[in-house]
Amino acid sequence: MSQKISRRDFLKLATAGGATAAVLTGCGPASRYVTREPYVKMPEYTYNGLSTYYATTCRECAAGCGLIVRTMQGRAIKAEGNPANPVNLGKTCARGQATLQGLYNPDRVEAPVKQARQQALAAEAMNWDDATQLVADALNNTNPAEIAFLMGTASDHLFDLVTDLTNAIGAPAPVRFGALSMFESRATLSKAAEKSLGQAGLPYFDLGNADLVISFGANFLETWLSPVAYTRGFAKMRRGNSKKRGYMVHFESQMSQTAAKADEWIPLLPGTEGLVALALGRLVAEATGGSVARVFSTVDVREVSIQSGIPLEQLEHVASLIAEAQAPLAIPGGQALGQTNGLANAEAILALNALADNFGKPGGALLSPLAPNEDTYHRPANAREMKDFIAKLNSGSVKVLFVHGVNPIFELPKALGFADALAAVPTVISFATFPDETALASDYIFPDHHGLEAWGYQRSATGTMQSALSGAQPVVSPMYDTRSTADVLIEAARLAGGKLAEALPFTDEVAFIQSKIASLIGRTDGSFVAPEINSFTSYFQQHGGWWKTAAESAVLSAAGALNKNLNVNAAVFAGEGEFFFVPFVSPTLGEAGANKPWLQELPDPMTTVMWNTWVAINPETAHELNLENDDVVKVISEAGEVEAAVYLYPAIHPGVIAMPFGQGHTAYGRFAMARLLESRLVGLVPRAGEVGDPFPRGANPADVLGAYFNEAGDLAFAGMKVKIEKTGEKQYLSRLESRIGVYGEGLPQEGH
Amino acid sequence: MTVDLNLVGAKGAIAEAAEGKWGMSIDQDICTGCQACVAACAMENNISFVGEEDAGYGRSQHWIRIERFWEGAYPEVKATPFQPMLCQQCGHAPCEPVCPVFATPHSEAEQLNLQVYNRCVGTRYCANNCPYQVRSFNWRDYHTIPERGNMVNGTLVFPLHNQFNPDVTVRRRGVMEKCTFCIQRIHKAQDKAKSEGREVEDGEFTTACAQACPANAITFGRVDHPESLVSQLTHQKRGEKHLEELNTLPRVTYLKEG
Amino acid sequence: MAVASKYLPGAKQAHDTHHEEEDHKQYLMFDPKPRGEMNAMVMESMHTTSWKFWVVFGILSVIVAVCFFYAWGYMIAEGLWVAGVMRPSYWGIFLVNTVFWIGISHAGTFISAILRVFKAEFRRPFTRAAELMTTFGLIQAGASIFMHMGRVWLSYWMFPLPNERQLWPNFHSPLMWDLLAITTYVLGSTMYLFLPLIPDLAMARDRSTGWRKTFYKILALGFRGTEGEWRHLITAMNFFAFAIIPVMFSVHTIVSWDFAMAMRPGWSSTVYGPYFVLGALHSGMGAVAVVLFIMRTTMKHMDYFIRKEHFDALGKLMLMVTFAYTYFFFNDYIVQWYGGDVATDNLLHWLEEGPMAWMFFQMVAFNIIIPPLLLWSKKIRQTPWLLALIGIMINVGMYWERYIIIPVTLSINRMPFTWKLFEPRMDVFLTIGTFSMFLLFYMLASRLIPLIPVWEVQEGQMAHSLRKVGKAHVPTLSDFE
Amino acid sequence: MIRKTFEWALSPMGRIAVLIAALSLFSLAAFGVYQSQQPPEQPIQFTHKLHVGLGVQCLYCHPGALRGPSPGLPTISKCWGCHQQIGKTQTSPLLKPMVDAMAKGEGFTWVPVAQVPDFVHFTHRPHVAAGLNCENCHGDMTQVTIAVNPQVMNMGWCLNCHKQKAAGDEEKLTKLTDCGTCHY
Repeated sequence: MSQKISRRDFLKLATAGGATAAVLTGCGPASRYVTREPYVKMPEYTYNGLSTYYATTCRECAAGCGLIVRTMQGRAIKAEGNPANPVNLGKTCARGQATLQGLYNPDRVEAPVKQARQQALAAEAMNWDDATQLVADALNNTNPAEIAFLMGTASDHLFDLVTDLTNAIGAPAPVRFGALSMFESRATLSKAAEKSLGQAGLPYFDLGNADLVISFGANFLETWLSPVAYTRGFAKMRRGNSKKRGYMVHFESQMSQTAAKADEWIPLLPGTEGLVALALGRLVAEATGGSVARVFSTVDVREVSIQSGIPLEQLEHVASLIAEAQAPLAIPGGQALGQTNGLANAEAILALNALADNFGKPGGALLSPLAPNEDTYHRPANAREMKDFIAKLNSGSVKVLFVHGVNPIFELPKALGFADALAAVPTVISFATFPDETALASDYIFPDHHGLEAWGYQRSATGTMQSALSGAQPVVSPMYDTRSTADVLIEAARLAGGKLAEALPFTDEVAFIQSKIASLIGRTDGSFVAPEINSFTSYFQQHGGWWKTAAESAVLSAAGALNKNLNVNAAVFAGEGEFFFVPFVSPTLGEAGANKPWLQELPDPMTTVMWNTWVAINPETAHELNLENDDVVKVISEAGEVEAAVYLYPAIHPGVIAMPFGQGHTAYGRFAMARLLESRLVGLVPRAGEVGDPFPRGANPADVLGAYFNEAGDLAFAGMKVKIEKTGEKQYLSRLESRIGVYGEGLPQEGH
Repeated sequence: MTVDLNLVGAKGAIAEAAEGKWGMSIDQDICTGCQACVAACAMENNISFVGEEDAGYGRSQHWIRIERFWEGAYPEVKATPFQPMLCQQCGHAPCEPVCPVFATPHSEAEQLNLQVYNRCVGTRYCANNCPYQVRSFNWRDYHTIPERGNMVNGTLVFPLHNQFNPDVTVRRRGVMEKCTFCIQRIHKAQDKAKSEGREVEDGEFTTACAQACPANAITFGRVDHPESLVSQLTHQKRGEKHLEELNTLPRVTYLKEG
Repeated sequence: MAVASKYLPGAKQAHDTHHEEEDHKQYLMFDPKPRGEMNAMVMESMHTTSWKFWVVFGILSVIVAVCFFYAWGYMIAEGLWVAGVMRPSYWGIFLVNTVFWIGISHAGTFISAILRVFKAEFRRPFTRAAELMTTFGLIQAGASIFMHMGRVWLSYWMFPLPNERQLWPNFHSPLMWDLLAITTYVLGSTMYLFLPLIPDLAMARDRSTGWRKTFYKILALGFRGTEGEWRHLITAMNFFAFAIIPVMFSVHTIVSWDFAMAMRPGWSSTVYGPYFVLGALHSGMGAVAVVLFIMRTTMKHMDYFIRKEHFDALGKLMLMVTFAYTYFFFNDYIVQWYGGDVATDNLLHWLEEGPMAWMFFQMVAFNIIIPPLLLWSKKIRQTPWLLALIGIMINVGMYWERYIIIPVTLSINRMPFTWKLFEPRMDVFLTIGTFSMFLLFYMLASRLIPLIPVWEVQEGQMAHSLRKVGKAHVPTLSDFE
Repeated sequence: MIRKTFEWALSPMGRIAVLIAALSLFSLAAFGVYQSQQPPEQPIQFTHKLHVGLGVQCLYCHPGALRGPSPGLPTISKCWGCHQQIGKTQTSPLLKPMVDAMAKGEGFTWVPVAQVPDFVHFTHRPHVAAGLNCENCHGDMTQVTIAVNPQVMNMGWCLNCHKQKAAGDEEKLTKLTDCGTCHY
């Protein structure tokens, strides 16, 4: 008669097949009766048919934006920004919006499994007692020096817990890493801050109060550091100041989304950003009539113009803009730092700020404050440190490797050889929520909760000058038989006893978190005041964290940045190819968005490509190479090769090809992978295999990156030269835009 | 204030009188094209994703899309300002009269173009007649494509369905859909205000896209209240409406550069 | 009263009386056969079924089962996803088929009603064939409309049925006008097919046995051929002949309004009404030529009824319609082109230089340029297979015309960001299914219904005679109605 | 001729055959309608009659009706709150499922009777606020054991009432008959 649907299944957020039918009766014939099961005991804050809202933290990247999640009858319905959180002030990016698609992703690791390093997710579940015992044994029976922890970029409670644990037993400190931090060149920024601003840390550029922004490759509107905060700053710069509309100039070899918002996009050859900055500094100094500071004195403007490919007049024009601006601001980032001379570039660009004398001032270069319970700035590992870490793995001196929140097999350049190094580690335990490449290559997966099911806190690294700690709490009860990694470690430590148990004397994760935020109790300079731990914790949950009400300000001196000799050497490019290779993080997918179907379906802002990877190439160049849209080309560097379809991109330097990072997964669930379809009518490449066979969706540009670093140890990801080869195949790229309307495709002449 | 457009005729100088109730302004100067609004809209309104093949064939279900064109050639090439395009909730909508079954009626109460999913029979005339091309059709039951579910004890289970917003109908195949100006939020806010015995205040609630927009480029509110933020933005000099010459009386104002 | 026949070559001055009479023998009206013999011929043509017929019939049945019923069922179950429709071409081949079949259906009414009203004598042997095309074409048109709908199982909502929701269909919508017009047309044309059929059914009833006798008995409604019955029948036919002409004009005008009322570049054109009507006649005439050719070549005794004179007359009619069509074609395109509206400019640019330009120019050639060049020649007009070929060509051209008007024009709109070219998918199968079904119906009808309106031919032959005026034989028509 | 075809129906046996055919068709339809109107099976034969008779207010067990869209079904702990003090609870065979469920900490699977399809966004709050009493729509619960709908809850029924309530008030009528009030 009717499909039996129980509300409890909704509650468990789980698995009732009937749920589908109930919601989907939407416009179809509704079955006459559906059944409902009320709560056995209603949570006191819940009303029937009314939503409950929980404040938590977005875990899609390390920026630490606050979220408010709307839940209804135990299901999470919608994630929105937390208006109180100073990092995002109620806003989110697309990835934050789609975070629920991770929570309810059909490809989650549903129970602890013994993986035994196989290709697909193992079917046999373990129970958590055995799993916890296994962790306890691993911690207990292994020489502490031979234990290693690899974690995600975010500086969160788990990092603190693992740090406490490793400190207690004398194991090496946990290593934090992520593809985003790699492409953001955080180490370079920190080092440059140390050299120019006099203090290590993440610089923060106060866009909102500037009236002229000169960005050198910084893709701050896409994924860079804290895109939501920077977008807010950008909007304020443009429209927020009643006096004048802010002006923006962007130097980059391809027109990124950020460049597209600039009033002037000036293409240049990769690696010459620092020189251009110096040349601009010299021109500005000359134009304003002052003496040319030491840092700019050695540069030859004419030479820079030739090297970078920017006409002299254009440099002079930009210099005049700077000279006339009230509050100019130069931002180093993106591919300007991902060069062998990246650090020098960063310093040169910061020197421009020094010239404008805006260090530590509104509209200038600032230093992000430390989070409330942070003593020093812990930056994530740079690529060179990762290389050392891999060497350590290879040497066999690591017996047990714990991996949480990062997928290095996918995220690290293949040339670094992480996948092979993993083979040298006897026991690899992954705490992955999703069956990603690294998890599948592990011995065990002890799945952590999804971020929305978990407790925690996260330090906001940058994006606000208010020192902020963003709190996280479960908004729904766990979907599957997963367990919080913090709980697993605490329990394992208790089982192991001894020093371990002493280091983590907590009943559970929440107790640990309380111990870490206890230092804030009674502080009056924050978003709330609470006298004791229980009320503090509940306020912490309710507000979504704790932050200072006032912005921090550090007095920074510009002298160090100007009065020095700065040698910006020519960037060194690896490989013999004819094209500079510029990978960039896909603005919609980020490093880990590929398994969320709606992120896949979001068109890339610039190319409007969905669900795939493309190789952006200048139409003129393509014409010379006899390439057309959708031709599959092989991109070959000395480190490797990938195949992807060509997109004739009108706004890219003719000598440069660009590829987005984020696709090309060989695991990570059905949406990150493509499947052979029965219908082959749109001209996708026919592939061998059975219908339904998965194969990588798109390609991963990290596969062609070599192990080259800049002076600060960050990866010189834009420091490769590649050649391209036509394969003769076609891969129809799904674009939202009309090829006819936008490019005049199919019509005799371009345009119309 | 109600204007019967059928009586006044399509070509009268009624634009001002028919300004409508709810309106939106989109500042193209600060829109960064980041797609947050697109994602937010999809999450709020149970919009289905269609997969690579169908998305490439113009069947994507986006209720809001961000348009971008090119001007000039390298190196003087410029991308035109990102232009979010969504249902303009026309006061004199071309989609409305053509529906044979009144599935696209005009809401006299809210001055919106409604789409009544359960009444729609799928002639797609409205979508054809929409000069903004912002309507999307459910070409199949995208939500229940078997590959999107998991087999659990012999039943097909779709974990993604847990996310469905209960305030918005889930559409099945053969039904037209489009941006509703988040009418569920309008109703909720009105209901709340009414229960508290007051009027809905400006900024008390907003649409999912405006809520998400990191640049605050989208503003939503009452265009018939001169003191509301959206009214003030709308009446700026740089405000422009799309295809106004067709006398559709769009309710979305685009603020241009400059 | 005797008047000079309108279609015969006139009172040609001739000297050899004998030869003159032989000459006139080539005209059906002057080559009478006894009624019994003629009736037997028609019955025989209906009964003589070769194995080839059954082979074709079998193949068509399989195609209809697979491409029509199975494919449609699959499409209903899966959604329109399997067809080629998408943004911006929300309308695709199904509506092309609809317009095409409605166009085909116009031939029947035109030939049967208008020519009857104007007493064009050459119409007599093939009115039935044309009227059958009307009815069967409309069935396909109707089916195509329903195929097009996203939720066809709710299509009854388009009818003004009383319901508890207090909802009516939207009479503002051109689709509603369409529905009403097409329904009227289906009913009217079916009646109009049936009325002239009654005497022939009665004739068949009297000459059959077994189940056929029962079949004809029921259908013939007891027609005995009495004076009174004839009088009533003729009155009814005249009534319907006059009534259906405005319906015919209105139905395609209203179909054209589906497009002309819409706010699309290229569609919103005031000339669409007559343009569509002429287009319909254009394709309809072509289709009649094809059908006549097939009848003549495949069915027994048909060369007696369908003669060169008929092809000649049809050819002239086609020529005339071509010119009229041409006039409206240029009225549509030139006016739009001259308007210089950006959206329309984009569209014309797309049509003339885009990937579907071949179709556009083929359409112009097939519909406008080639037909008059060929139809000018009497020799070609009188060669049945050539005329049939021209008919096929015109129909291909007209199909292209509708294809261009619907999916190709829809590719271009006022939002260049969404432009996209339509790609047919499973709709192709359904189109094949529709065409096969039409043919299948026709084949079935040819076995069950006298395709030649015998009584009309006999009536014509009785009315026509040669009279000797001086030395010449003058064809005359006595009007005994 | 037609007369001939149907001659058989005029014979006495023919008439009876026609009658039988018509009757069986009718009864089949009646059976179908009856089937569709049967109240669903509930886990407990809950007597609304008794509870309302004891003076329990509707909103005590269905409090959501005051606040939002759904009135809600009482949680089993709410049932237990009263029933644990009643001696009969432990002995009555009718209440055994509840006792068992409470012991196991499980809930009941109720079958809601007053249902609207998913594409109707009905909210109780404004209806209650407008002064409607529960029995206006749900019938007199003092008369029934298991709740049954006193009428078909379809759109015509909604509209009739909306029109009545808004009679004479143009603005209210617009609002209450707007498609977008319930369908979105």
